[in-house]
This record gives sequence, structure tokens and C-alpha cells, in this order.
Amino acid sequence: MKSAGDKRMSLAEAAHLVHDGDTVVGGGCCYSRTPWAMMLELLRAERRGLTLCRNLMCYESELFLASEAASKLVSSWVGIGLRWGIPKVFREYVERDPSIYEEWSHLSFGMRLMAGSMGMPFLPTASLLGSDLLDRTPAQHIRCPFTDQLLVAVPALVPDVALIHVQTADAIGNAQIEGPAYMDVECARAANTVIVTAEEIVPSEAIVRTADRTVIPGFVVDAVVEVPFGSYPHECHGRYEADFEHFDGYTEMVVRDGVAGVQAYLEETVHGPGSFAAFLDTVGASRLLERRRLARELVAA
Amino acid sequence: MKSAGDKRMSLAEAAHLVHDGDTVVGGGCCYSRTPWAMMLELLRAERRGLTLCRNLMCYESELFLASEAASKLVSSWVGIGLRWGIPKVFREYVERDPSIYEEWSHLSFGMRLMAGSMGMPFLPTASLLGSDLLDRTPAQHIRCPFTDQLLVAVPALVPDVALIHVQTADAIGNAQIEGPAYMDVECARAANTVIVTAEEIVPSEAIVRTADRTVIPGFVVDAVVEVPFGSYPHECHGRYEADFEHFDGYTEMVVRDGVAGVQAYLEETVHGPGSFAAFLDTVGASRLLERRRLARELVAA
Amino acid sequence: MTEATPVELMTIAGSRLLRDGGVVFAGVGAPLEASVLAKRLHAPSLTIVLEGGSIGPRMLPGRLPVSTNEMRAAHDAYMLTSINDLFLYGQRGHYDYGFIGAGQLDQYGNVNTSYIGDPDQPKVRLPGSGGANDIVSSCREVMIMTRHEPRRFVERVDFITSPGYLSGPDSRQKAGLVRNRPVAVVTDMALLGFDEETGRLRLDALQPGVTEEQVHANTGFELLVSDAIGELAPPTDQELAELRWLRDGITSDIPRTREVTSAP
Amino acid sequence: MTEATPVELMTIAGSRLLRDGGVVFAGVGAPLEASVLAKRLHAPSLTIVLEGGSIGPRMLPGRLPVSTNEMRAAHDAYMLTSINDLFLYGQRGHYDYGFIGAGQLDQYGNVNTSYIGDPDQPKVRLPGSGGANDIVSSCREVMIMTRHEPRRFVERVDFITSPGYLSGPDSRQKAGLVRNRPVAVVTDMALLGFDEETGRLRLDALQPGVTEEQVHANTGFELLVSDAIGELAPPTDQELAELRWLRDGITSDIPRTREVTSAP
Repeated sequence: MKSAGDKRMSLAEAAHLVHDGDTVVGGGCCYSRTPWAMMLELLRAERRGLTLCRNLMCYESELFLASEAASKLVSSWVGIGLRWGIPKVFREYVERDPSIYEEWSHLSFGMRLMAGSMGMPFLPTASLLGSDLLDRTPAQHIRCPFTDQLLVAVPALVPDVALIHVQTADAIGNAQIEGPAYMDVECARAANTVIVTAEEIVPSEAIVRTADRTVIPGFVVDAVVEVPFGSYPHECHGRYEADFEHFDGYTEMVVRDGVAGVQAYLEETVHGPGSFAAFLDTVGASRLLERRRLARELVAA
Repeated sequence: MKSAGDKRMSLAEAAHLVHDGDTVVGGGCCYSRTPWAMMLELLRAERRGLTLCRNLMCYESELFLASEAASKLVSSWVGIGLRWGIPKVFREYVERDPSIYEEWSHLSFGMRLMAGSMGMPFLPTASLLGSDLLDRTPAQHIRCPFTDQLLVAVPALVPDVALIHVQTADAIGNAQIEGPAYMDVECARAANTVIVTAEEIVPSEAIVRTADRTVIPGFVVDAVVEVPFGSYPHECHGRYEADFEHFDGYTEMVVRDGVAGVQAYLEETVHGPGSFAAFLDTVGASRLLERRRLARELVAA
Repeated sequence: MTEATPVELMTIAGSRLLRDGGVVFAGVGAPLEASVLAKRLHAPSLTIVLEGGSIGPRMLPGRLPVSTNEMRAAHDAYMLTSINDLFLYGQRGHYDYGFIGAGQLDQYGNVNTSYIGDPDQPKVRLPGSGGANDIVSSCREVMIMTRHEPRRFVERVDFITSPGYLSGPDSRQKAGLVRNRPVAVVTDMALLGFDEETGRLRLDALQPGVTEEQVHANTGFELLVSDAIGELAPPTDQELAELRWLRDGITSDIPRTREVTSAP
Repeated sequence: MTEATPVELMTIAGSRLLRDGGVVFAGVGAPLEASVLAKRLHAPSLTIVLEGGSIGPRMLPGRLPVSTNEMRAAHDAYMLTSINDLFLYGQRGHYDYGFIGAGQLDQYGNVNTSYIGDPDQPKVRLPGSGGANDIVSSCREVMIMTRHEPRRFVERVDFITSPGYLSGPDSRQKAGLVRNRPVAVVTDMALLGFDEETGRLRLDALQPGVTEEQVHANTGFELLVSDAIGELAPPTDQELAELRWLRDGITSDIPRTREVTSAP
């Protein structure tokens, strides 16, 4: 039985819920609504030997590999976006040892989390059929007991911890998402421990008034952390656009210096500032506010 | 490929999309957000030999049986509510011939629709295990290919037609639901033909402004009918409460007169008035508006 | 304060079984009333979940729901979701308690809400499982609440809609029901538990003023008996007043405890 | 109007394949641009769906998405849902077209976006399937768009991330891929179809000014050839102006067609 009371805490406190060797799933998708602040906090806390899972991964993939926080990645796609291509250090790690990367299709990865979220050990899908992905994963052929149709069974993914960033949550963990829900709901339902970071913590009364917008119930949540701009430099739907210039700068460092570039980036954004709030200070208010303005142009209020 | 254009039509026109012998699933749950107007329209059009499916059924069960519109019912529960018990004529029909009623648990029924909505011929569940329901349905034992866990496989339910009543939709069928979604989304996704009735048809611009509230996309929808009070005498979340006095009156007729009571009710509410709008006129504006007031007390705007 | 009715006795005894902070999946009627009562009195952080997709609702006194799917059951909820989602949280193991009623039940806690008589030539058609089968297959601790009448407490149910221990713990295990178990039956006459070795019902405590003999006389099978039969405390005036206020919406003289919300 | 670039030629040819009223699941980049272009020109009721959960978005010119999951990809959508839901509509059979890019593809239309070289000792790690494998496994008509280069058009892909005809129609059938099929590959040099008997790629039409020999020289396998090779019409000024405006957000002299919405 999880607590039904106030679960507010700091990022540093929430990091204690993640242990070395855990399987951790991140919400959002690529550079959208990424639980970036919480991910950086795990790097700051120097967790080791994690298996990091995410439906589409951005460059957190190589931050976790190069810092040795993760020893394995599970995903369906790793890239930063058209303009920046595939993260270079991630590529080097996998080309050196492909066994550190477990590859699924987007839906088959999603069905693994959905199975976990349903309390089922497997789910059937028509994806992966005929592909070489099937041979390199634990997925298996299965036949429908009624129609004999050939399908693929994927095993449930039940992460130790899910990291989820949302726009609003209350203190007991009831959470609401604006824009696409990605796989966040499945992550939160499948995982044994759930850490929710939110742009804003709102009174429960506000949640009750819009109860049909609540997508994660408090009873699955273990920690709630208020982190404004908690996805930055990634985007948060309706709140701020991604900082593409930040991506440019990062990519430049890593293309030039490889692993050392990743280390330098971690020094600049994680270890140097010492906290996510201090990192945002290094970015500066006007740059953050410009991201808000750009988001408003795309999403009508 | 379904039409991507304007799908607005009348209830009578929409009834042409349902054919004798079809398997029809109704949205909502018991006496909540029932597609009542559309159901009555099928009775008015004298469809025959339907298999009517609904997760929990109210007294539409016996309206369809007694009028010979349905020759079979599929559900997990049939009743009107605590105060009125089990519909008497339904009981008589099933006690005479139990084969006209296929009984599931609520979740196993839901998993059948979910399988259909996922394009999968089956789904696994932990419900029905050990029960006598298992022996009287096509459900089968299945073992997880990964864990060997004993589970139940339920076959997909892919209805010919889904009848869905929502609060708002646009002319091309993008639909939004307020309050609990019940199984409406699964119904709409699983069925081959989808008829949406809506309290209000709104401009697509209004749907776009609240796109993360859209739960049924236009491309699965075949017909959109604007029917204010389209669930009455059942309730529609946030719009009007159920008319319990109407239920009292109905129950009295049926307890007293059995099948003849059902016929009399159909004459009063379906065949006599000749249209749903005319039926609402027999109810009267003030009675309908009182239901709105009662709803506002329960659901804050 | 007028004396408690049998249903009130049962409801209040049921409410006391729910611990604060838990999540209870409650059926409509007495189980729901017991849950709401618990939340208003000793378990303010209890989360109630209802079949129609309602998570954490607070009822409007005098307007308790007639079905668990309607607006009254959604009042002031934290979350309103789909039916499948609501049940799947249970299948995932998130519900501490499942609390249901029973048409007919037997010595192993198997519940019948489908057919009285031979299912192929039934005497009576009952409403069906609804969510009851799913609740007993998934919620960690299953509790059943029903009036104590011989026609309800039968040797062997005519039809197992919602399995209890089937014919004993082994058979439950063998059937694949490995993640949860039935723990209690609350009636207007007694509180019954399950003998863990045989999976059979056992008399644990009596409602105030009820004798062991009365219980046996109203039970259609051989009921095991606890080594030390307890007696349930009588309803307090506060419990009774609160329950009646919930049901009728009419205030009594007894001051009511205000609901404590766990959220800021 | 400056001449069309190879990518523009390819994108415009791709856009013409999409019929009005259909639903297209488009990958980011050229497939998405082709879809948006089609919707703005000849297919106003085309519904575009994107991996991140976006249904029916309309792009803001000059701010095309860099990934299909971001706010730009959600602009003015009818529906924003979850990723699983978005893909499951495809698995249910609701998508008429799947339109993807390809890192490497072979004569059977099998696509590799995973590994160049031996997957156990890879030369190059590519980004992976993302949704491509799911798209080719579910969308009714699968179309692939890629630059026409020998390194991309290989005899046999190193790794089948997204199956085409595998080694022919029988093998596709045997693998369980029975509900849909690949229909076209659009490049900057040609439009290729599939021979239904062998499942092999066939040259159907040439981009303006391209010769059959040039196509063969840029194809690393023996490409079947249609009995009557066609020539694709050159991009119109309107197509080019619209495409550039979409990409750059800068208006040209050519009057643009305003998007027709199908809704009232």
C-alpha cells in the first residue's frame, strides 16, 4: 500500500527512490515532455548500472552511458531529431558492444509497457512479424487460440521506477497531462515506483474540478516534485518549446570531443550548477521566457 | 476508407446503417450516457434479429427482446439500479431460454472490446479464472509464453455497429466525452460502423482548441447526429440527471403487465410520438430542465 | 437515536474493516455506504474506486448513487476514467480491498449472482457478475457483505459467478487465482473469516445481541467456529448519525465529524 | 521559380500518390512534407497522423516539426492521444497509407534502419525502427521515400528492421503479414512499384530528365522494369512554391491555394 498522503519532496529526495541496478523508464517522447530534471538528478546522485528504457530516446541515452549511470538501454529509436541525427557517443558505445542496446519497434515497446500496466505478463501484437528485430528480443511467436492467426507475444515491461514529467499534479500525485500523453500513463501504471515531476503543483480542488483530465491516479505515485521548466532544454507541450540552439551547442561539443564532450556538458549542466534550479539560472530568464512565447504561437490557450 | 467529410444526418438516416442480424454494441453504462435516442430509433425502424451488446444493460434489454429487435444479448450485468432491481421481462425471457443471454464479467467483456479495438483476435486476462462463467463462454485458458502463468484468453468482440452518445462532436465525427469514458472509446474503435449522437455538434475549431480531449477520431465514424437530451430518460454526465420517476413509471407498467407493459411503453415513447424530438415534447421542457439543474448540483462547471 | 437496523449494523461493521490510506473497490449499496462511512470517520485518506471509472469520489449526502456508474458516483472524484482502466488498475494489483455484495454464497465464499437452479433451466435469473468476478480475481483482500439468511448461505452455490476458495486453497491456486484471497464476510449477524487451511468460512465475531445458535440457524452449511468468538462493538451514535445523514441527507442532533481531506 | 532540388522532386512525386479523404501515417521529413503538401493542394480532407499521438494536425509554415512528437507536429490537430492508441488505430486497420523513409532497402522493399554490417559487430548503428516496423506491419498501403543512391538500394539489407516482401509474397504471407502490403518506393529519380508475383521492385516511371540507365546505375540490384515506363510530370510552380513556403515560411510570388477544411 503506497502512502495516500502528501508526497511532495525535492528532486534530491526523490533520487533516493532509485537504486543502483534498477530498471528505469522515462516518460515523454524524444525531446518532448522528457523528465529531464529528474534524469539529471540521477546523474548528479551518481546512480550506477541502471537499465534505462524509453520509447524514443534523445541524447539522455549517451549522458547515461558516458557517465556509467546506465549499463543498458532499451528503446525503439535513438536520435536527437532530423537536424542533429543520431547521438555520436551512443553510436560508438553500441558499435563497440551491441548487447548494451535492446531494440524494439515503437508499438512493440509500447505493448510491453501496456502489458505491465494491465498486470498481464504478455500482450499480442502484429508488429515485429517477419523482421530481424524478432530474433534479437525475447519476443516470441504466438498463435491466437481462437483464430490460429500468427502473432507476436511481447513480455511485460515492469520497471522498478518510472520518471514522469507532467504539467500539473496535486500533492498526493493525481496528475494531468496537456497535449499528447505519449506513453506516460502506461509507464506510471506499469512501474513499481513512480516519481512525478510537475510544472506546477495545484490544490486537489483544481484536480477535482477537472477530474476527467486526470490520467495518473495518486495511488500509483510515490513522489511529487514541483519543477518549473522541468523538461528544459526539451519541450513541454503548451508551456515551452525545445531549445534547439542548446541542442546545437551540445551536438557541437560531442561531435568535436566525443565522450569528453559529454563529460563537459554534464559538468556544465549537472555537477557545476549543483541543482536543476541553478542550471536554469545559467540559462537565464529571458531565454526561458522566449521558449514560452514560442510555445504560445503553436498551442492556442 | 470512410468518408472524411460532413457526416451529419438524422436519426432515421443513421438507422439505415444498422441491418437486421447485426451485432450492435451500445456505449455508456447502465443508465448513464446511454445512446437511448438511437436505440429507440432502431426499435422504430423495426430492426430484427440483432445481437445487442453492452457492458452493463439497463431496461433497453427487455425493450429489444420484447419487440423482437434483438434475439440475443451479451453483457456482464442486467438491471435498472438498486431501487428497481432486475428487469422483469428480461428475466422471463432468459429463464425460458438461457441461450439468448451470453454472460461475461465486466472486465472480460471490456477486454473483448479492447482486443477488437486493438485489431487483435484475443487478449489475456486474470478474470473468469475458476468461475463457471468460463465454461459458458468461448473464453479459454491460456498460458503466458514467458512465465507459464495460467490466464484466460477472451476472443475479440468486433461489432458490426457501435452506437455512442457523447456531449460534443464535430460534423466529421471527432468526439469528446465529459466525465467517465465508460467503454465508449473501445466500442468506437472496435466496431466496423460507428454512429455518434451528440448533445451538441460544435465547429471543428472548438475540437481543435481542446484536441487533447478528443477521444474518438473522425476517421472511425460513419454518422453524426445532433440529439439534445439524447440519453434521456437516462443521464448524460454534466448535462442532465436520470429521470428516476420515469423509471418508477416504467417499472410499474412492466411489473403489472409484463410484455404488454413493455409494448405499451414502446407505444408511448417510440411509435406514438413518431420521433425522439416528439417524445421529448411529451416529457415537457420543465421536466427536462429540472434534470439539468440536478446535474449542475453534482458536477461543478 | 433510534436503534440500528440489521443493514445498518452490517454496514457499520463493514466500514470498520477498512484501514486508512488504502484503496477500496466498492460495489453499489452497502459496500459503498460502508466505504463512504469509513472515509468520513476513521479513514479520511481511504481512496474509493467505483466500477464506472470513478476514483476518489466523495458522496453528496442524501444523493448516494443508485448505480456505481452515474454522476452521483462521480461527485468530487479525483479522476474519472474508463471502465477498463479502472479494472486494470486492479488487475495490476493496486487495490487493497475489494468489497462486494452477494446473492448466494457458500462455505468456501464462492458467490452466485447469475442463476438460481440449473443454469440451463434456471429457476431465477439474477443480475450477473458486473464487476464482482473481476474484483474477487484481483483485489488484494476480498470482503463480502450480505444479509445473513439461510437462502443466501448455501452448502454449494448453483453457479460460481465470483470464485472464493472454490473447494479449498489448493483448488483456488490451481485455478490460477494466486495473487489475492477472500478474507471476510460481513453480515447483519456476524463477522466471518476464512480458515486458511480449508478455505472454509469461520465464525469470528457476533453482532451485538446475536447468539451463536442464531447464526448457525441462519447458515445453510456447517460453519466453522473460531476458538474465541468475539463480539462486535455496537454502532456508536456518531456512526449511526453519519450513516443516516449520508443516506438521507437529513442532519440529526449528533454533531458530525467533518471530512478531512488528505490534500493541501 | 528556381528549379526543383532532388528532394523536392521526390517529395512532390510522393505527395501526388495520396488520395483525398484517406488517412496517412507519415514519418518525419520528406514523407511528412509530402503529406502536408498533398493536404494543402489536391487532398484537403486527407487526415495526417503522426507517431507522437497527433491526429489531423495542420503545420505552421516555416515551423515544420523536427521530430513527429513535438508541439509543431501537434499544431491544430483534431486529436492528441497516446502513442499506443495512435499505433493501435493502425493495427485495427484504420490507416490507408503508411509513408516512411529508409536508410537502406533491398529489391523486396525490406528496410534497414538498425545496423550496417553484421548486427553483432556492426559498422554503423542507425537510429532504429521507431514506428517504421509498426507502420509496414499495419497500414493498408505502404510507401517508402528515399534518395536513389547505390549505398541505399542494396541486393539484400544487412538487417530487416521493417519487412517489405521479405523474399517474396509467400514469405510475407508465411510470416503473418497478411493484412497489408508495400505498394511504392518514391525516389528523386523514379517511382517504383512492386511486381505482385515476385514481390520485387519494378521501375514504373522516371522523374523528369532522368534516364532508365541512370536509375539502374544507382540501384544496387537488378531492378525489374515495367512494360511501359512512364514519366512523372514535372513539379508545377504551385507545388514548388507551396512546398517551399511550408518549409521556409517565406511567401513567393505564386499565389498559394488556401487550405480547404472539410469541417463546417
